[in-house]
Amino acid sequence: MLRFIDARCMLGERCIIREGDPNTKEAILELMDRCHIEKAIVYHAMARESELPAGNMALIGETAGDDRFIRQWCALPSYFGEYMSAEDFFDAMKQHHVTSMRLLPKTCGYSLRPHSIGKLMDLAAQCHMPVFIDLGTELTTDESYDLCKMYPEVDLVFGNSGYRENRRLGPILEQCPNFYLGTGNYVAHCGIKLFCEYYGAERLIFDTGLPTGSATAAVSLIGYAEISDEEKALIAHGNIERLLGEVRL
Amino acid sequence: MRFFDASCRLGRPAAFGEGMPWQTDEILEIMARCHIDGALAYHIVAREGETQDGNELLLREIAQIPQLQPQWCALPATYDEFLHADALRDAMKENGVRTLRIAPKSFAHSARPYAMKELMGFAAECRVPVFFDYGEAPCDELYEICHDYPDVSFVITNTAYALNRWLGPVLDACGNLYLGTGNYVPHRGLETFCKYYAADRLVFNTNLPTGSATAAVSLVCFADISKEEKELIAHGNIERLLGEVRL
Amino acid sequence: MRFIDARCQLGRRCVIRENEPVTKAEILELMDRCRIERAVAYHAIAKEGDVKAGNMELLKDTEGDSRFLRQWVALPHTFGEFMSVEELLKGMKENSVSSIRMFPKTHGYSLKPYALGKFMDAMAEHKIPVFMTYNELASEDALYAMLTDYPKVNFIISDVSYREERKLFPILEHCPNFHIGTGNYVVHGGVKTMCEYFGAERMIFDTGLPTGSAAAAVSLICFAEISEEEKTLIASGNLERMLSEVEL
Amino acid sequence: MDFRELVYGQKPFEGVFVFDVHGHIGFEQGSQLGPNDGESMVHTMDRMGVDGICVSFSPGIRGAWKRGNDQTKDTCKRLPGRVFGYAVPNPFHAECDLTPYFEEDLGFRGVKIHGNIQGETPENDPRYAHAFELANRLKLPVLFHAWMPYEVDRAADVASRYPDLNVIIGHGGLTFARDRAVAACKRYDNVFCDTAISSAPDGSIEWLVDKVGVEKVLYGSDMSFFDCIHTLGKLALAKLSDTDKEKILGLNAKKIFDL
Repeated sequence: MLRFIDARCMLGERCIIREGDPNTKEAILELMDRCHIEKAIVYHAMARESELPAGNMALIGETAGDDRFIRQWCALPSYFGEYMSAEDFFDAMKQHHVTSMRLLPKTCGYSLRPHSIGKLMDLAAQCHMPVFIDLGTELTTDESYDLCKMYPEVDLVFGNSGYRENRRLGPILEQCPNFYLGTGNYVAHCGIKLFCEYYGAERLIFDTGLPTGSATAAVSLIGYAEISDEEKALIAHGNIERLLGEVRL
Repeated sequence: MRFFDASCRLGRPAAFGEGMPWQTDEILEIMARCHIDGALAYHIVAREGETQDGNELLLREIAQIPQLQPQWCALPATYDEFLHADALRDAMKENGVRTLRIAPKSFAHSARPYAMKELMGFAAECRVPVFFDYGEAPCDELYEICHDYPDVSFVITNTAYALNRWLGPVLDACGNLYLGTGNYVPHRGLETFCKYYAADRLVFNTNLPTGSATAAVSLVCFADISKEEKELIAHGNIERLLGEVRL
Repeated sequence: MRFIDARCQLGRRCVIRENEPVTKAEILELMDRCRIERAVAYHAIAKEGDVKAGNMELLKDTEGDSRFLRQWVALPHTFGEFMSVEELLKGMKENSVSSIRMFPKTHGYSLKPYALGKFMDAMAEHKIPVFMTYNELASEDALYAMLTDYPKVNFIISDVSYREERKLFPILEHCPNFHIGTGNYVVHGGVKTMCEYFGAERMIFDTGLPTGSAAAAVSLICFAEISEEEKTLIASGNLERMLSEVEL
Repeated sequence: MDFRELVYGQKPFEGVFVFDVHGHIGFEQGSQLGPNDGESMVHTMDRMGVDGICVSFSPGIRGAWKRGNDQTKDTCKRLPGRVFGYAVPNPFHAECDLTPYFEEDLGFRGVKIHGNIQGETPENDPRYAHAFELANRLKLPVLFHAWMPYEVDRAADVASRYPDLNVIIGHGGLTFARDRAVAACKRYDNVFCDTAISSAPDGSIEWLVDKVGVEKVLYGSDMSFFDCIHTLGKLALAKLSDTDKEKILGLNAKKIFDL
């Protein structure tokens, strides 16, 4: 039986919700059970949408003693003394067993260039910590090439790719070994099979994008893909376990 | 405390709200009301299209007004439509012009070296401070322009409030960036700036007539910083920059 | 004076407005009326639909027709979608296709060397000119980056509009491989100024048929305040020289 | 009182009642502004002689509505008599109910509507009706974020349907929507404007007073996003009579806020 680890899930109360969506932790856990998703890397809705500092701390409270959730913090380069320095941020992540971080350049309005987030990314490279960022909402696919080239030592996991980016993704995958793609809504016809054929299953990371993405669709995308069981296992949990296993905080 | 306005605008705007003080005498009245002794002024005609004609019109309009010093708008000499470096130097020297204002987005030209090398080379060589509104080179473009021309002192104006996360890294990386305080209004904005980056990179300006001079002077007067820092911001820094100009 | 049009689209396009020419016959009638001898042609389906199918349709539509010089639309070969560079060159040779047109924005790919390095090296090696419209590029800085990333490739950029002079001037100054399609180059005195500052060699006559106006394009050159030699170079000389240099 | 002397003497606005009708506390997600907790806001208010302010907790508007209002409640409790609260409704959570915040004096004095950052919900959307009925019943002021002309019109529409509440058009009096704000102020008695804006030319407050009458203009500064200094300075140095300045600075607010 294929077991999954979800690399992109959001917990916590949100402003904009729709009736019927899995808006609570319980609803998300029920969906995870239903889809055999063993664990999920989670970040907090407040950290992404309204109040980054409080959101990161709320995540600790809401996942205390719950081994189904792997904690992820949203990062913010600190200038004018706004938030923790990069060093303090990594110390706090170590203290709270946070094993990955997420970048929000568009939502929080900061530059991805080394003069802005250089310290954060150097520390991520030192700790072998994977860094997560969404295509489309936070940066374009073209910009993801620049990001990979600016920080070659950092494993970068790009979620929310959608199905129209293959002509841009191809060359980036060829040139950037540290580019990993979330499979959540990578729903181009035979997309997973073609990807494995051309660029190998090691670069695909299963994710759902809960609560706004569909977990059932995401697991089916992998379950029914015309690829070998070993490849399915790598995508479903193997690759993310390797990435997280390398983290040395 | 004496104020010197590092950047305000003269001339009739195409569109303006009733009550906006665009007439030169209205601007002078506000300056007097706000204890602003002098100002660097550029002309709207130069800023909105006819650059060289607007610059000359400015000279005629402020000839009899000692408080106002000319600030010229400038752009690359595409098809010789603007002065080349040498001619610009002579004209500025002759007319007492010591600062330039660029507007890459509004004037529809690139800010990268392949397009602005000659103009910025002149500004670097003669230590002429170059002004531009933040909207003309926002976010990463601000870093690029400061990084591409390290020897030119850039003063950004009309910044409003939403730029600190972009501004901080560039202030760290590039020593040639100065901030016009006109409507830089984050809560305790000047105090935080002075704490992390020092007052000698703040230059008082009003952005008249679109910006409010009364607000601008209040921001400095009531700032929770030392008197020396206020003096530097109010006129010290711009006087130093202008003193370094070698035409 | 002999005119050769460097930008003509054949084939049934998606959006057709009343009175616009559509069929090849209608386009030929306009070319005769404006004394345009021949035209470099690409197919509408290659732009709007399936690129490979469109390129094949072009071969059928121009079978045995000396009025049209064949031009293929190219794509990067990602996920095995298009043709490898070798297959493309072989196909061009067999079907006497002498130039390439690209739509980076419409077809959604990057122009940077990491994506098109190999492809552009082949264009440079075989001296194949690459045609593009200005709106397919993100900005003037993107155009400058492309021209400097591939200095040995001749680029013909058309439909540059009349507001871009200050952006194009420094690029023309720094990039000898940058040529402008004159079809919609309606800046007042634009052709004359360009000849004065950069020489007539930098301009290639084109019309943008069937949506562009052939009559306007021809008049722009005929009435330009430049010498007859310069007019001839623009009308056909430059293009003929460029196409004669292609080595397939 | 020589207001001009205040500015150049760098003296706080003592001897005049100053009440800020447009305040924010809490983290600003989209850009870094300044210190945004209640205490640092009151520190600046002490320096400037501002007696009181009515605030909403911004992350609660674009995030968890209950946490937001609770944060405002806690701040009002910690700083009684200086910081008052706007309760903020949420159009997506059916269980949202603001009445508990008004059952006893927890410092709440009004309701804040900020539709454009709550999924572009129209300001007069029926899902906000429960908040308008509450405000109408308790005769509360309702502050609208109204930057665009259509937002000002929607605020006016609420004023027309709920005559007992007072609508404050936030920002609208000084932006390019100012003509709509003037029309609304003239048409309805229960519509007012505030002076909260980061950048408006000198002469704009004088223009607004001239068009709608000084009784309709309330001092607001968007503090602690922005510093209140520049709006206070703009008012102090404006070409208005001292009595007009005193009305705008706080006397007008006293009439519609239960202070």
